[in-house]
Amino acid sequence: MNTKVNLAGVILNNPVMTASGTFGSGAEYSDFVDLNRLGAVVTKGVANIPWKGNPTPRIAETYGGMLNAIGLQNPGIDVFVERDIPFLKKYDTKIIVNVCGKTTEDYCEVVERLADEKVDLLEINISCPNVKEGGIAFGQNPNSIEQITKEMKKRAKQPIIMKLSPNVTDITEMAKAAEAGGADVLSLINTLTGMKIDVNKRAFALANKTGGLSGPAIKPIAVRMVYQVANAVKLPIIGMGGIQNAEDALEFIMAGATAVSVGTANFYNPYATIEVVEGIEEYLKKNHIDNIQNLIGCVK
Amino acid sequence: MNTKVNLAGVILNNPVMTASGTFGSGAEYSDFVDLNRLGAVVTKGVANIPWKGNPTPRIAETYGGMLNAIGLQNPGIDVFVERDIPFLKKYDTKIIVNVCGKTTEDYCEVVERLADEKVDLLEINISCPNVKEGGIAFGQNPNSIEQITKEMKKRAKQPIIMKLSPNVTDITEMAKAAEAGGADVLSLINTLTGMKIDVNKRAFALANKTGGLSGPAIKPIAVRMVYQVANAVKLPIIGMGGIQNAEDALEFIMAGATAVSVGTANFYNPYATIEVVEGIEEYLKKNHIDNIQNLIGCVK
Amino acid sequence: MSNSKKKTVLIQSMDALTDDVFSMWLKDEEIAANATPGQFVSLYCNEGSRLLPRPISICEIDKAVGAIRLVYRVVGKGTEEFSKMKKGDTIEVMGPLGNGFPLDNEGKKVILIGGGIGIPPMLELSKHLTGEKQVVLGYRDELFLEKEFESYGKVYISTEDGSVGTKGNVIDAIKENGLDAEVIYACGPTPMLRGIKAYAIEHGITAWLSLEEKMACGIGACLACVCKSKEVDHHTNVDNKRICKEGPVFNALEVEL
Amino acid sequence: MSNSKKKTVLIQSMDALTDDVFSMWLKDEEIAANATPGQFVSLYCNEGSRLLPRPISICEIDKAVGAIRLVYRVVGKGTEEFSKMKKGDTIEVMGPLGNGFPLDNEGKKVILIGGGIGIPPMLELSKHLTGEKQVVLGYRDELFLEKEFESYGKVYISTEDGSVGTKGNVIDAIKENGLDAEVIYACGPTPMLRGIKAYAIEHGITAWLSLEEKMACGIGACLACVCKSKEVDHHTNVDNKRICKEGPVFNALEVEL
Ligand SMILES: Cc1cc2nc3c(=O)[nH]c(=O)nc-3n(C[C@H](O)[C@H](O)[C@H](O)COP(=O)(O)OP(=O)(O)OC[C@H]3O[C@@H](n4cnc5c(N)ncnc54)[C@H](O)[C@@H]3O)c2cc1C
Ligand SMILES: Cc1cc2nc3c(=O)[nH]c(=O)nc-3n(C[C@H](O)[C@H](O)[C@H](O)COP(=O)(O)OP(=O)(O)OC[C@H]3O[C@@H](n4cnc5c(N)ncnc54)[C@H](O)[C@@H]3O)c2cc1C
Ligand SMILES: Cc1cc2nc3c(=O)[nH]c(=O)nc-3n(C[C@H](O)[C@H](O)[C@H](O)COP(=O)(O)O)c2cc1C
Ligand SMILES: Cc1cc2nc3c(=O)[nH]c(=O)nc-3n(C[C@H](O)[C@H](O)[C@H](O)COP(=O)(O)O)c2cc1C
Ligand code: FES
Ligand code: FES
Repeated sequence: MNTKVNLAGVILNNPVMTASGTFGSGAEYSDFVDLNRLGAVVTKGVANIPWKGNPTPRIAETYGGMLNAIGLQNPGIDVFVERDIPFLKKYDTKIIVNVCGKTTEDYCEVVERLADEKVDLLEINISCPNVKEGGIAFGQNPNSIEQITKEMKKRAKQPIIMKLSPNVTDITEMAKAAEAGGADVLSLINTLTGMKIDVNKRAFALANKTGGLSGPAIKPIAVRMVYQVANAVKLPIIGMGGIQNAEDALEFIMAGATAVSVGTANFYNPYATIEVVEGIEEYLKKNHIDNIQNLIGCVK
Repeated sequence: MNTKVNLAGVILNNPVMTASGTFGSGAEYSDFVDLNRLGAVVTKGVANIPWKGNPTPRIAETYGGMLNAIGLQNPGIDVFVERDIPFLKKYDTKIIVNVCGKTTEDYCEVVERLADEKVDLLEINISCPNVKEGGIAFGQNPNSIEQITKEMKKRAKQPIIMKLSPNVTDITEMAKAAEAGGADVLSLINTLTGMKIDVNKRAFALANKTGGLSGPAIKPIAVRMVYQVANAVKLPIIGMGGIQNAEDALEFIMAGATAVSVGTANFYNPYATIEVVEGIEEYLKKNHIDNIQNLIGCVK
Repeated sequence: MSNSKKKTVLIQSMDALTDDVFSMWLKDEEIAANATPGQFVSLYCNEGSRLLPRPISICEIDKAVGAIRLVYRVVGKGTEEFSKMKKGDTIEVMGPLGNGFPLDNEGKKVILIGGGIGIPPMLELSKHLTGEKQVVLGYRDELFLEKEFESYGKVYISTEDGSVGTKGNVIDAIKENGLDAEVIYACGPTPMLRGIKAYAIEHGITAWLSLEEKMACGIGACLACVCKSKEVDHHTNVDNKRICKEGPVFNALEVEL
Repeated sequence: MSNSKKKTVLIQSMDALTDDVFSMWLKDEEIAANATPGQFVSLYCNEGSRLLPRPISICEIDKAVGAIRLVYRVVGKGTEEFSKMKKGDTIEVMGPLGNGFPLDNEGKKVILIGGGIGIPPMLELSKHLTGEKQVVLGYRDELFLEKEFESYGKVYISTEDGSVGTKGNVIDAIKENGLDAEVIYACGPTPMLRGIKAYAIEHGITAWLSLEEKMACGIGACLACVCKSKEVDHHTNVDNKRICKEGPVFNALEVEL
């Protein structure tokens, strides 16, 4: 049984990764799961300098999901390189660094700083709905997507994953723009912009007013977008949005994703990633499928 | 205690309405709820001629929500006018007719046909994701929204509600286009396009492949869009998307909705509309608020 | 007002008939009083992530006690949730829904056919028909309910693996046993119903079929559960009939399968 | 590997202390063995629409039996769900989490302050401190747990409505009773903690405060639950500390409230 998948030349032991921002840099969850069993660990978004993030409350529960407005708090690339990369290098898993920035220059700085680090792929987050500058502003316009992708490709030594926002009219347009800019891989979806009001306090549940909706509630939207993008571009896709078990992951794979990320589910089930890995193996065994490759995009 | 609200001059006894397509023309649910208690009944989308709708399966359950691809099956305007309007006229509730079409001419025909009927408002559905022509194609482009709104306004004798699609990058742009076209009221949100794959059958759960996601899962997206639109245009808003109880309804009202529609919740709780009406009354009483007007858009 | 309500009712018993087929009695006088064979109820999950109804046919009606029996197979998360409930628990139910089998058959010779989890509604029906009753039950492998039919008619069995009765499907069993009838009543998977329709037409037999489709409202409002009808339907004004409202039982000639 | 696991544990008891405050004992040897006063656990709902943890402080630890006690107030849907569980049911729990109160106070004179639903963690703490213990408990109206503190220290009470003890808040009770101490330990609503911090600074008292914030992961990975820290935090490299990981107990001087 072969569960290996190929993301722009990087071979993952299996298609199961973590979603950026839901797994720290792996240290906390290494108390619960064996990181060696994961296809890749995707780290929390890191910028050129430390960011404080948004005021609290930063999260709110919603029906079958949650809103977050962390605001990309991060320790900055220096601490990240010194502390988090060496930690992850101890494991037999691929390292994918999620990169954020307020300006194109910020992104460039991080990507350049990582050029000679032993990380496998860079995921460029142009889709965070929770910061005023940067993030989603880049991710809702095909021209700026193509532009920033080109800038990243010029500077990066690792293959580049562009992470797309679902808060758009036509996701395929954004995917094609990233492809045109030279992206190696696409990942989708980031969170959908949402809001919650506490009717007893008559106030927003989040200090930031709006936040990003994630969790099982959004899965049907994510699967649809992965399917659309898989049929619009030639790039491998990392699918995510509400995955909590192997069935969910397989939906994305059958829709056309080469790999999948588990996000919000980690919060309520720290063993979720491993359960997905094992569940996929069981599915392959039960259905006598010897290569996961045969499932990618098999539903047309 | 005053629960009356004003939609373009039409005074509803209370802000609670039904969402189009989830309540038939009221007959079936009149076995469960007293239609006299509802602010308005919004009927299933009706076209100039009968439509067969999509092949089955037309629905699929998702986590905290559902997908539908009914495809706007309807008996056509003639049967609707003969059968459904007289039925609803027996009740002390406002009648809002939801109108669909494949071409602008189709919409015009229905609106003209209704001009002399005793219905209170017309809701123009330019946001159905489940039909190839018409529906959402109109609803994702500001120019065509403005255009079709103008055409409706030219012909309609009743005030016009434009029903917006959430499958857009910037909902305020669409709202402004409808306002520019002369819309009297906006309603949002229609369903979000989604997909479900049955991993055991390795097939789409819906015959139509994609469907519209509705139910509590989408509420945070809907509340956010209502809030954005309320702060971008001057028109009254009918808010909907995942409302299942009075708290949910109040979230929309505090975000800026003048009225609310209960949709998917009817399916699993046929008493949902009445429970929302009663729950809002209780909230007002408990909090000593004598006019619901004071809550509309109170969270800024 | 119709006779249908949504309410919370008491589970009087919950028994496993096979590994994955369960039988439960629900106590509700009103539902029992109004129910007829072939109607169904919508069961609702407690788990809030699962919103839609699980339509389940009424297997038996005890008007004296005021209770109905449901027999269901665990096929997904919802039926799994039900199977873990116990006597004394409560469950949300709406019903009775739809139109059952026509009972005005004046002592005609009939075949009642149940395929797999389509077998349960045949049990109550078999008590209400007055003519000669032949009961054909088709199983994949493990049998259930077959003994309970014996007091109402002669029972013929088919199994896919041939472990009991005719090897094959219900039509094979009918042929092997040379059964004939004036009326057929059937419930089961669509391919089986398709076969029965063809058989009935070929032999000039009236056939009543109970159909199945995914449902959202269960009461005719959402248009999720339609089947194709031969003629334009009175309500929908297109050639679609709502299974939950006009059905689930249709005359084979009314519908396209 | 840390000492924290997520697991399903047995509810040994569930009792109502007031209309809306409940006490439950959870049986788990590992959690009991590892827990210290001031730590908390994450409780999870069975209801699938509610995904996030409900953080609840550990109120008592029975290492002999291998059980922990939680005392919680019903304020929303999650705690309501818990309150309907019964002895013999199971619940999903992760813990122990966070860092408890420092116990190395070498017989110093202390005040333990609990405000409202911040009272429970003080109970276990009161057993572990060796010096003179004054316990100040602030309630809105109805009292709970107050008797259980009596064997560990002298108990002073404040109520907002003045029905018992000092009318006002815990600081009013401290002043009214002229209490002094070398160390304060406190848990309660933020305005109360802010008052205590000011009071402690004014009187040169060391104060340890247990903070609260909405949580998603409970283990330091998501950065949901931060509070402002006086200095740049070692882990985050900004002036934010994670309440679930570096806290919930902080020295009052470390954090901005
Ligand atoms: C009129 C009617 C009568 C029925 N009577 C019985 C019966 O007596 N005993 C029995 O075991 N089964 C019966 N079924 C089938 C039963 O409804 C499904 O097996 C059940 O809904 C599956 O639920 P689940 O959550 O376990 O499966 P899941 O696959 O997890 O369900 C997901 C969704 O699909 C729907 N669904 C799945 N399978 C079916 C199906 N075959 N028909 C309709 N909806 C489906 C569910 O209701 C739910 O909304 C009947 C169906 C209909 C339409
Ligand atoms: C470290 C810590 C220890 C706590 N100890 C106790 C205790 O011993 N006893 C007790 O009764 N309460 C305690 N709380 C508060 C308790 O977590 C909340 O009352 C509870 O989560 C409310 O859940 P709910 O579903 O009933 O309310 P809802 O308002 O429906 O909850 C919605 C969401 O908000 C979160 N939330 C709501 N209120 C709070 C809050 N005050 N703090 C953190 N998250 C919140 C919930 O966890 C959930 O994710 C503690 C909180 C923290 C952070
Ligand atoms: C608390 C939280 C923090 C996140 N932080 C980031 C981030 O730093 N960078 C990023 O690209 N995506 C971030 N995301 C988005 C996730 O990586 C993922 O795209 C999204 O949550 C959908 O997947 P899920 O439903 O499985 O969580 C964050 C999500 C959550 C819930
Ligand atoms: C089964 C179904 C049919 C629908 N049909 C229509 C329709 O005919 N016209 C329309 O404008 N919206 C239609 N909608 C959308 C709803 O009116 C509503 O906008 C949407 O479902 C969100 O609300 P909810 O989450 O409360 O269901 C339909 C929704 C469902 C679930
Ligand atoms: S299930 Fe809604 S019409 Fe049948
Ligand atoms: S709750 Fe995730 S860091 Fe504290």
